[in-house]
Amino acid sequence: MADALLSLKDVRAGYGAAVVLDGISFDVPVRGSLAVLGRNGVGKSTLLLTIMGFTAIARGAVLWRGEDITRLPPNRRAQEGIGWVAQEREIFPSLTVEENLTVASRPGDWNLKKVYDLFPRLHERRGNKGNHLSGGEQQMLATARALMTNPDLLLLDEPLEGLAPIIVEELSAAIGRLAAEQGMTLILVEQHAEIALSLTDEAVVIERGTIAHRARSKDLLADQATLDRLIGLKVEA
Amino acid sequence: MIGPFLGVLFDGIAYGMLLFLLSVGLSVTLGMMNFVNLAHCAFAMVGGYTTVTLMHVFGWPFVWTLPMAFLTAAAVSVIFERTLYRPLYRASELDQVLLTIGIAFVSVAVAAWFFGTVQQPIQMPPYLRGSVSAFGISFGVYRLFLIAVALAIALLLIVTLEFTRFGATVRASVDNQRMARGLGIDVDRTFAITFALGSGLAGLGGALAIEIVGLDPSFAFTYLVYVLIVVAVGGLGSIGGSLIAATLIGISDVAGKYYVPETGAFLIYLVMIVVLMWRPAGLFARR
Amino acid sequence: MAMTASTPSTDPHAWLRRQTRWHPVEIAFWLATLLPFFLFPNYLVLASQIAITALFALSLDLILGYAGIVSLGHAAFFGLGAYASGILSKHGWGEPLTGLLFGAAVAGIVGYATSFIIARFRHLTLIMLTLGFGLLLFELANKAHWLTGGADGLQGVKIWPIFGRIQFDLWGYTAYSYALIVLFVLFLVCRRLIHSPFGLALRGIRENSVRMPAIGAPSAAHIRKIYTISAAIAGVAGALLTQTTETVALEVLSFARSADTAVMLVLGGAGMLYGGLIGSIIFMIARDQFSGIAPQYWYFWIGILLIVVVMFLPNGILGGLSTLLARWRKP
Amino acid sequence: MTLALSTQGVDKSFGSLVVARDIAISLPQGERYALIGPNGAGKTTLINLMTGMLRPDGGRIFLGDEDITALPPAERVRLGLVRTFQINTLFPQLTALESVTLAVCERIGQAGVWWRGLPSERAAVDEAYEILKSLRLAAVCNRPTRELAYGQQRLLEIALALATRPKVLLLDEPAAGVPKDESTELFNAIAGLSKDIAILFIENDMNVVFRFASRIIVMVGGRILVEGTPAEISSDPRVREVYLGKAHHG
Repeated sequence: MADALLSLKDVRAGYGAAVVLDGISFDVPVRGSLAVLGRNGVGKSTLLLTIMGFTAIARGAVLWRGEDITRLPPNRRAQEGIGWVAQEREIFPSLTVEENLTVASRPGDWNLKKVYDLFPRLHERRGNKGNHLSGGEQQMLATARALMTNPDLLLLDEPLEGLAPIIVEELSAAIGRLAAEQGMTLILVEQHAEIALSLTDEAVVIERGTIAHRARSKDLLADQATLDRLIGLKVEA
Repeated sequence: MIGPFLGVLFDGIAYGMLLFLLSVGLSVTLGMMNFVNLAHCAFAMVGGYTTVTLMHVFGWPFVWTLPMAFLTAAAVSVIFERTLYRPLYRASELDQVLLTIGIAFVSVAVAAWFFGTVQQPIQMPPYLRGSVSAFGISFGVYRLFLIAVALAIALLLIVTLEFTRFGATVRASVDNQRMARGLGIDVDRTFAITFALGSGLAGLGGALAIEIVGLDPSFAFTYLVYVLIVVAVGGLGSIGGSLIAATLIGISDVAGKYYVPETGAFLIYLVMIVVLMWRPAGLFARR
Repeated sequence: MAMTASTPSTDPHAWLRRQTRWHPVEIAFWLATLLPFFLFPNYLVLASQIAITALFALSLDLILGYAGIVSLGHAAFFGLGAYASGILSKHGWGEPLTGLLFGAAVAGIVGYATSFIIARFRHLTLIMLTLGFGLLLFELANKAHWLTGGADGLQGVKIWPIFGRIQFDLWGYTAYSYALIVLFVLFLVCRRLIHSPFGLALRGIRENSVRMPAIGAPSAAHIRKIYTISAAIAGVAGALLTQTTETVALEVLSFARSADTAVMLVLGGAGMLYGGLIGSIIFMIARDQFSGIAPQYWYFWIGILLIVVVMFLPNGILGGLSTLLARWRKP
Repeated sequence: MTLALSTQGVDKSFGSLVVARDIAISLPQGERYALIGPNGAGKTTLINLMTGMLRPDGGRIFLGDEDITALPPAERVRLGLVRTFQINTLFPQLTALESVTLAVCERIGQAGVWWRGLPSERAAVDEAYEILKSLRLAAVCNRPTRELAYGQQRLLEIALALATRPKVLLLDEPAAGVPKDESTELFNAIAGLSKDIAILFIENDMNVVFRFASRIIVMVGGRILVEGTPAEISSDPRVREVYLGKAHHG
C-alpha cells in the first residue's frame, strides 16, 4: 500500500493506564473513504483522537504519506493536513461563526465563500457567537471549520449524532458531495451504520478496541446478519 | 470642598491606571493559562530598573526608555517561561505559588545587589513636569501622560484581542486548548507570546510607576498585593474588568488615605474579601 | 488480576498497626532535641524560637499538607494567639498555661468562624481569601494602637513563673524546656490525629476531594474541623512566642511569617508530620548563620532553595531522603 | 413489589440542550437493570441527576418512599444511593484497604474521630477487608491505589461503593477501559453481589448487557425510548433503528 495517505500499524493506545484500542491496523488511500462502525464505548472516538495525536500510543505506529508521525504533536498533524471534526463539535464559544472559521484557516481551495456555498445557513449566522447555534448549525460549523484548514484527510466523529432527521439528510448529502465531487479523503465514525456505509468505500467494525470485521461498505450494507450481530442488538448465543 | 475632591479623584484615576498597567498582564495570563504567577511584579521591577539604568548610565531620555522597559521585561519573562514555568503548567497551585514566590525572592536580592536598597529617583523631562490648571484645579502633567498611555494601551489590547486573527487564536486557545491544537494552532507559542506581552506591560508599568511610587527592591512584593486584588476583583482574563477594578481600587486607595488615613489599607482588603465571597471569579469574569 | 496466595503482609490489622508504630528514627529525633541543653547552651534562646516555629509549621501542615488547603495567611492565627496571651498578661493575668489556652481559644474561635468561608472556596479564590484575611488582620492590629501598641509592639507583658515556681531565665533554659514540652505534647496530639479515622478522611480530601461526597463524606465539615484545630495550635505557638519573649511585635501577623512558614514546610516535606519540624530547624539555623554575613541576601538563597525544591524535590527534603533510602535498599 | 429507586417526570436542560425529558424509572429491590443508548443519550446525566450531582429542573426522585430530590449527594449516599464512575476517581496515595476503611468509617459515623488510632477501629477494618476479599482484592489491599492494575482499580471503585452499604447501586460503565477477558470477570463479581442491592448499570457491550440484566432501559436524546426484558428489547424495531440508523428501512 505505497499510496496510502494514512496507515495505522498494530496500534495500541488509550488514556493513562487504560487501554482503549489494541492491535488496530488499516490503510486509507488518497480519495478513499472509510467508515468506522461499532457500538458506543468501543473506542471509535479514541481512534480519531489517536490519529490526531491526543492519546498515549503504547505500541505500533501511525504513518502519514509513508512517514512516521506517531510522536508528532496534534497541531503539527493538523498542519500536515489532517482535519478533525470532534464529536462534541467543540465550537469556540467566545468567537463568532466567522472567527471560528478563520481562526485556524490555511490557504488552499477552501475559503469562506466555498464553505458558505456548502453551508448557506452559516452565512446567515456569520456574526453570531459560537454558543448561540442549534445543534445542526454547530455541526455544520465544526465541519466547515475543519475544511477551512484545507485538509487532505477529514476525520468526522459522529457528525449526525443528535440531529433532527431533516438536518441529518442535509448534512449527509453535504458529506456525500465532499467525497464524490471534491474527492476528499474521509474517515467517518458513525452509529448510523446504514448512512455511513452508503457514504463510504470501505468499512471496519470495532468491538472492544479491536477490529472485529472489515468489508467493502457496499457488501456490509447488504449483509444484514453481520450488521445485526456486530452493531445491532443480536447477541452471540 | 469640591476642589480637593476632584483632585483626589484625579490622583486616584492616575494611580488606578498605573495599577491597570501592572496587573492586566497577570489577569490575562492567569485567566488563560491558570498559572498563579506571583513573580509578576518582579517582571515589572525589571522594567523599572531598565529605565533607571538607561537614564542614569547611558543618559537616555525618559520616554525612549519606555519601549526598552517593555522589551526587556518581555524578554526576561520568556526565558523564565521556557525554563521554569512551562514544566509546571499542570502542577498544583501550591507548586506554582512556591516557585514564583521563590523567583520573586531572588529578584529582590538581585535588585538589591546591583542597585542597593535605596530608592531610585529619576529626573522627568521638562515637558512632563509641572501641572496645568483647568476648572480651578491643577492636573499634574505626568499623571495626565500616565492616564493617556494606559488608556491607549487598554484600547490597543482590546482591539488586538477582539479584532485580529492573533486575538482570535488566543481566545480559541483559552476556550478549548485541545480543539485549538486539533485545528493546527500552536497553543504553546500563543501562550508564550501572550505571557511575554503581559510581562512586557508590567515592565512598562514598572517604569511608569517610578515617578509616582518610587522604585526599590521591595517593589516585587509591595505591589503584588495590589495587583492580585485588581485581578481578583476584575475577574480573570477580562481587560475591561481589570481597567474598571484598577480604577476603583486606585480611587478608593487614594481617597481612603486622604479622607480616613486611620484605616490605611484596611478598606482595600475588606473590599477584596467581600467581592471574592460574593463573586469568587471576580466582578467581570469571562466565564 | 492474578491472585497470589495470602501472605502475612496482607493482614490488614498488622499492616495498619505498623503504620502507627514509633520508628527508631523518630525516637532518635526527639532525643536529639535535648542536645542543645548540653552542646549549645548559648543557643537556647534560638532553640526555643525554633521549637515555636516548628509548632506553627506543624499546624500549617495539618491544613496544607493533610487537607490540601493552600493558605497564605496562616500567620493570622499565630498572631491572634500571640496578641491574645500578651493582652491578657498586660491586663494582669500572666499565668503561662492558661495564657496558652487563652491564645488557643481565641485563635480557634476565629478559625472556626472563618472556616465556614474557607470550606466553601477553592483554588485561586481560596489563596486570595486566606491572603486577604491575613492582611486584614495585620492592618487591624496596626491601626488598633490602643489595644496592640501598633507598630511599636505590645509592651508591658509580664509572665508569671510556670506552676508558680519556675522562672523564665535570661539564657533560655526555661523557655526552651517549656516550648519543647508544649511542642512535643501537641506533636503527640497531631500524630494521633493523623493516624486516626479523621486523619484518613483528611488524606481522602487531599487525594480526591470530588470523590468524597460519593462515599458519603461531609467534606466541608471535615475541613471546618481541621481548620479550627490547626488555628488553635497556631494560636498556642503564637502565645508561646509572647510568653518566652515578653513582647509582641506586629511582625507576628505579617505575610512574611506566613510565607516563611510555608517555605519551611515545603522545604522539609509537607504532609509528613516531621517535614515542618525539619524545615524550621534548617531554615532558622541557616537564617541565624547567614544573617550575620549579609542580611538582605538571605532571601536570595531561600528563593533559590524554593525553586530547586519545587523543580527537583517535590516532596521536600524528607521525601527526597525516603526516595533515596528506598533506592539504596533495593538496588 | 417494593421500589428501591424511582423517578417521576425528571427534566433537565443545559440552555437549549435537553438532556433529560420526563424521565420515569422504577427500579425494584434486588433487580439488575441495564441502561443503554447511543452516545449523548443522557445516561450519565441521568445518574448525575439521581445522585444529586446535578439538580433537575423538574420532577421528583424517590429512594424507597423518601423524596430525595432536594438532598445533597453525600446525604443520598448515607441513605443508600451510591454510584461508581466511568473513569477511575480514586485516592491514588491511599492503599486499597485505607480507601475502603475510610468509606466504612464515613458510613458508621467514625470518620470524625481524631483521638483514637485507626487500628482501634477493628470492626471497620475487618469489614473493609471482607469487602476487598469478596472482590478478590485481599492480596493487594496494602498497596497504594496508584500501583494497582487498571482492572483492580475498577474493582476498587465497586468496593468503595459497597462499603457504604448501598440499597441502590448505580454503575457507570463499570468495565470501561478493561480488556475483554477481565471485563467478564468484573461482571461476574457484580453478579455475585447481594440480592438486597438493586443495581442499575450503564454498559455498551451488548453481550454483557443481555447476560446480566433482568430488564433493559433504552435512552435516546434525553428520553426513555422503551423499557423491557432483554428478549423484548432485542426484537424491538425502534431500538434496532436507534442502533443501525434508518437509511433503508425508514
